[in-house]
Amino acid sequence: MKLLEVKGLTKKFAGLVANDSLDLEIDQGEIVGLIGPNGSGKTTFFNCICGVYPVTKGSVRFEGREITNFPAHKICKGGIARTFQLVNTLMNMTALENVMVGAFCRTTNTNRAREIAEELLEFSGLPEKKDILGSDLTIADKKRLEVARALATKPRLLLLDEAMAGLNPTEQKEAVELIRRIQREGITLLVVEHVMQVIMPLCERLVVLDAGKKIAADVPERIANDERVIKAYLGERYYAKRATLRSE
Amino acid sequence: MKNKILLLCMAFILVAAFALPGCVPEVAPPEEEEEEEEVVEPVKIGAIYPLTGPLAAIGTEIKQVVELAADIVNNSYDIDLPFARGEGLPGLGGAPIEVVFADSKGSPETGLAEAERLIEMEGVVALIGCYQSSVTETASFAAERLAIPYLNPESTYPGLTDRGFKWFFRNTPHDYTFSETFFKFLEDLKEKEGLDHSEIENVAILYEDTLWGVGTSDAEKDLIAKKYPAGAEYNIVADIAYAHEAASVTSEVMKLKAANPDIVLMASYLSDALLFQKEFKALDFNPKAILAMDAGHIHPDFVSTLGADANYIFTREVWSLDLSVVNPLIGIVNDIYYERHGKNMDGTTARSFTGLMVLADVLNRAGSTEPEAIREALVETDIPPEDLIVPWKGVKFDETGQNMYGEGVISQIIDESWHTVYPSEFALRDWVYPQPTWAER
Amino acid sequence: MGRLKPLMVRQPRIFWRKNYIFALAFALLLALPFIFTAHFQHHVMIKVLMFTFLGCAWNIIGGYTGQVALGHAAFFGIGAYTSSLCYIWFGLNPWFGMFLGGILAVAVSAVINYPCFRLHGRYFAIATLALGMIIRLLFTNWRLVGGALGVRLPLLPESLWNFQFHTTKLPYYYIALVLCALIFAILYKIERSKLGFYLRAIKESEEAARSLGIDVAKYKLVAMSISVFFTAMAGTLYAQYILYIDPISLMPLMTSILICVVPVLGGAGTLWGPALGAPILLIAIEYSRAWLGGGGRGIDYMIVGAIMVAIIFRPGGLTSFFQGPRFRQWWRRIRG
Amino acid sequence: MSELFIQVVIEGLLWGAIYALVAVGLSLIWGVMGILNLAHGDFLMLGMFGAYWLAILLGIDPLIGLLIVTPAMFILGLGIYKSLITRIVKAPRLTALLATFGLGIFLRNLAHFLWRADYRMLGDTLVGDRVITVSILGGTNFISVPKLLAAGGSLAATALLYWFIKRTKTGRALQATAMNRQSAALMGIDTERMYMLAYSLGIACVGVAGTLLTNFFIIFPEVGIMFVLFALVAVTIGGFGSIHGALIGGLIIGLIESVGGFVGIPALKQALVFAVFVIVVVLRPRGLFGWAD
Repeated sequence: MKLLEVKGLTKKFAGLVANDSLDLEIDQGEIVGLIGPNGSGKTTFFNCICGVYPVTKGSVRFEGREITNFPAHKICKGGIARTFQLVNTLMNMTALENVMVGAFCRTTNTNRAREIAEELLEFSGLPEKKDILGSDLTIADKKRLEVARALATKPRLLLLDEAMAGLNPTEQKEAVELIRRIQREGITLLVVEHVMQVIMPLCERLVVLDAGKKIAADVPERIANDERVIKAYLGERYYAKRATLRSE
Repeated sequence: MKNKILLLCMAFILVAAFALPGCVPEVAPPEEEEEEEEVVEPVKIGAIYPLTGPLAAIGTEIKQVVELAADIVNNSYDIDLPFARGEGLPGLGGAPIEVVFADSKGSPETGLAEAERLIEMEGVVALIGCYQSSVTETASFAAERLAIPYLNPESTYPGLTDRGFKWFFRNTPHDYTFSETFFKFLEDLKEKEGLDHSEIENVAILYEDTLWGVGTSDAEKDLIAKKYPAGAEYNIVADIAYAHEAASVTSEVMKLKAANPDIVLMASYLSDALLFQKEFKALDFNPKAILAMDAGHIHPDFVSTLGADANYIFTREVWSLDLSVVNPLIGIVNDIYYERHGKNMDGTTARSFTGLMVLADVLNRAGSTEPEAIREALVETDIPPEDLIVPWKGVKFDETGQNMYGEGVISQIIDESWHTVYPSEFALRDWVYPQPTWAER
Repeated sequence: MGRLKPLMVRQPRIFWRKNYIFALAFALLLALPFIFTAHFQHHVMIKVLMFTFLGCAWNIIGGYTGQVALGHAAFFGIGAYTSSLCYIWFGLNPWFGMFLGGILAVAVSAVINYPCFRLHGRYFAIATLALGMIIRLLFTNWRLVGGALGVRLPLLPESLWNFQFHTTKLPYYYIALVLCALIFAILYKIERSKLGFYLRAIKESEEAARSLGIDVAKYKLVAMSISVFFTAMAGTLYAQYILYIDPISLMPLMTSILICVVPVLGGAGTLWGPALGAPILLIAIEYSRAWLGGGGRGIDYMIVGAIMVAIIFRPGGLTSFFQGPRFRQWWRRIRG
Repeated sequence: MSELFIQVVIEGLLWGAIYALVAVGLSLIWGVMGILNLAHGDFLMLGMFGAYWLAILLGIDPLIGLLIVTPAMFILGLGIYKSLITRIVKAPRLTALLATFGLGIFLRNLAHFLWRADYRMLGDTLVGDRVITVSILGGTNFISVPKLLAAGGSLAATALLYWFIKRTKTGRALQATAMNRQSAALMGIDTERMYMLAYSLGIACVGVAGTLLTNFFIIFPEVGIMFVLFALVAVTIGGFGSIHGALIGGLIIGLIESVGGFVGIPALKQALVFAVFVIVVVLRPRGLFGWAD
């Protein structure tokens, strides 16, 4: 049984097809990357899985259970957590409180929630920031906080939406380490990413979207040389140039 | 941590705030009988009226007229009213009256609070007010609890005197009495005009949706159901309550037009009365007569604003300027008022004026500012009609505290002023019936 | 994963000091009506407590959850009407009527407010305002419940059981004080519980809240229900205190607005905000009227209006004065 | 009966246009600045008093007074913006809401303080209370000229404002500011000036409304409350920020009020308007034509 099984997922916005019958399967314990140029429908795909947008057609199954069009909070309860592309930190709450909100998903005890939150802040490398207000954190810390907060809901699948965007190389490296650590905890990850250099070594499989369609799905090495992917990413001209270079 | 300091601060603010009024001089202890000079402590009377808010216009006028009444008592005027010629109240060693005003804002709760404040912190010996029946309800309750006499000169909701209160007295006739006058007048009208029963049969009732308007319409409906007087029959063809804060009254007028009544019985405050009369004209609504329940329709601004368009309205009154022919006091007092405020008095202010004059009489007879003495004097009140500026048979309270001798008259606006047309002993002019249509004016 | 740190070790000295201040303040509140003894002063104190209570109740939906409800006067009225009419019609003791009123208010709010929860910010505010106006107009014209004539409560011998006191206002003051203590205790608990965290999360970002497994509509409903339940309870207190209720003076827009000015002035979404806002606002209202209202020129309302405008100079409310680093430093110094 | 019903519809449309005139300014302020100006009714009151005093003291008829009151209100709006609204814009929404309400209370009682609470009405105006008699479907119907004038003024003001926003450069800058202040600022629009303009224009609109109302309505300090709630409803039904939406919203509630009051219980006609409003807003949270959130 696959952990996540998406079949023929289609999402239309007033005639515009954002996702065109996408299929995706994720196995337990994998890190799968979802890449594609801007506007290719990655975030929409995320939002459809997480119940933010109602799906036009198709089905989503998680651990064999049908979860298509479940409301967002139920999907979270069901074991899928996510982060946001544009950070969505709870600004007037401290870092600790941010994570505690997530922890309350699995416990009603405040002390227990605080314990979980403190553990996760340490896990994600923010232990000394716990009393700082969300609005006062740096962008990198906010992203990390979001991951910690999502982890606090004890997910079995974690969806990361551009967790590296806007980070400097050092911070990116730390983020990669964090993702690896999360995987080691036994959590499956679906990572949307724009920064190719980071995602290539990290993921076991890559899925490439372009204009709402899946154009490739394979191991990173092969994706890097896939002509459709290069075309989609870099445009026809670049591909042509590259082809000439190679033929020489 | 910060919570505690907050608590401290809160406590501090509380203490400071309550301490402040403590610094204000409270009731000065009555000086012992050391009358070296003629310095007599004034007698304080509390007056609660809506001085701000939607009814502020009327409240302010009442305040002015009560000040005038106090002035007449306190200073020497050459008028045939009790206490006018002398200064102060002889029964209290020439003590002047000091009226302490308070603002009810038209809210029963505020009326209650202000009554308590006036009694305890200002040391008033009696209260008058509060115009609106709902406020009188609670303010008089405060007075009852604190055992201070309360004289109500202008609230007409009948239920106020049903409460078995010991300290509550009402000077004005109430809505039931007034409504009876309406129907007696209609009988008289039919008889004098030689009208058949069917010619005044369909009645529309139009009233604003607060305590006063609803109470009035209830009295009217009750009387119609009882076939008052003597088997008179009326059909209620429209029973329309309207929201007092609505800007547009056209749908109400259209409903009236659809019902096509002979007579419209109205209960409106000034702003609505003005709006309705304007719309009646604009939409060409022509009943045979409009009978109004004082308030808006007796206010001087009703005529001064509408001019000739205000004509032919019948209104229940307790006072009318033209009655000065019968009772010259009316003209004299009104002249003084007009001189000071550039306006004529009306039935409301005349009643408030009477209220304070009655209280002056009571205090004088009580000869003391002890509440019990004042109450006894109130019970024994028996003021003859010639001492009043309203056409009543006098002032005398029954066991519920209601003035038994209060009466209403009916006046009609003709040539842009009010003329008493009923009862016949006060009538100085014939009525105009039916009212001409708007096209004929 | 990381080792747990012990939670907030309480040092006995601070603990003692904390309770000392608290006890002192509470003793002061208990003694206050004996320091200032006039009925009017008692009236002001009762109003301050009542609005503290109402402000706290509003704070749950408006402050913590960030849903600006502008129709709370209607629920205040429903509470007052329910207990009064239940007594008159069925002879039900007002103390039970108080809870019945709360339950009825919750039921009404669940029906009419639930559809509004999908509205955001100002739309929610205006929709609740309109609903409040509708309820008021219905009560004004509903003859079964007295309509515009209102309801006059029958006078009973004074006793705690009857919830009526005629010779003194002290019991009303202490009842209001107990209610305030109750709501403070409840809010204190809520602030530290899952519910409190969820409500604050909803205020910050509904999208994030949903992604963290929070059923936003459900928690808004819970917050609204708690809020209107207490608001209705205050309505019963008011009815038993004034002993005469009518829709026009019980449920005006002004009351709805005042209910939310109290916590906003003190600091919306803070525990102590209403306790700070209510004394300042209500004392300003009552005493400016007492001193200036008799002149009949509206100066007292001008002051109230100015206070409401003045909030923009300190949008965080008065409690924000006590939250800056400078204040904390100062506090640490005096604490030694 | 059909005669009466047509009259009811006519009245509904006339009143609707009048509500719309109050609503247009409110909508503009909301659309551009995101502020719910609860003091709007009290500015209407100031406009009415302005026209009233011009007529009483200087003998200037409201129709001519329009040319004085409108710019005067524009300047007043400017002054209020500079002194208060700049701060209100930056404050959190709830605080801003209460602050404008407080400003309304202040203005209302200032008017009370300055001019007393008396109900006033202008007697002899150029329009007077003329009535046009028209015949529709065989019945006789009446159209009050002062109301017609106010309704016409409403349509004209709405059209003018619409033209200004859609067709002029400044208007488009205003629209851009409404959509996104930051982006507008990046494109070189002086958004502070746009805010000031929007607020002052909104207040000027209500000056027009106030002046035209003095022809047939009573004037007193509390008069604004009668209009502001309906204007608020009209704006929300039409969609915040939409000028023609406010007009249509106004007409809709005018009709509901008039027809509902005629057919149903008059005392509940306002409740009916509010109920329709709640239903519309729940079904279509952005109103019918909204472009701003």
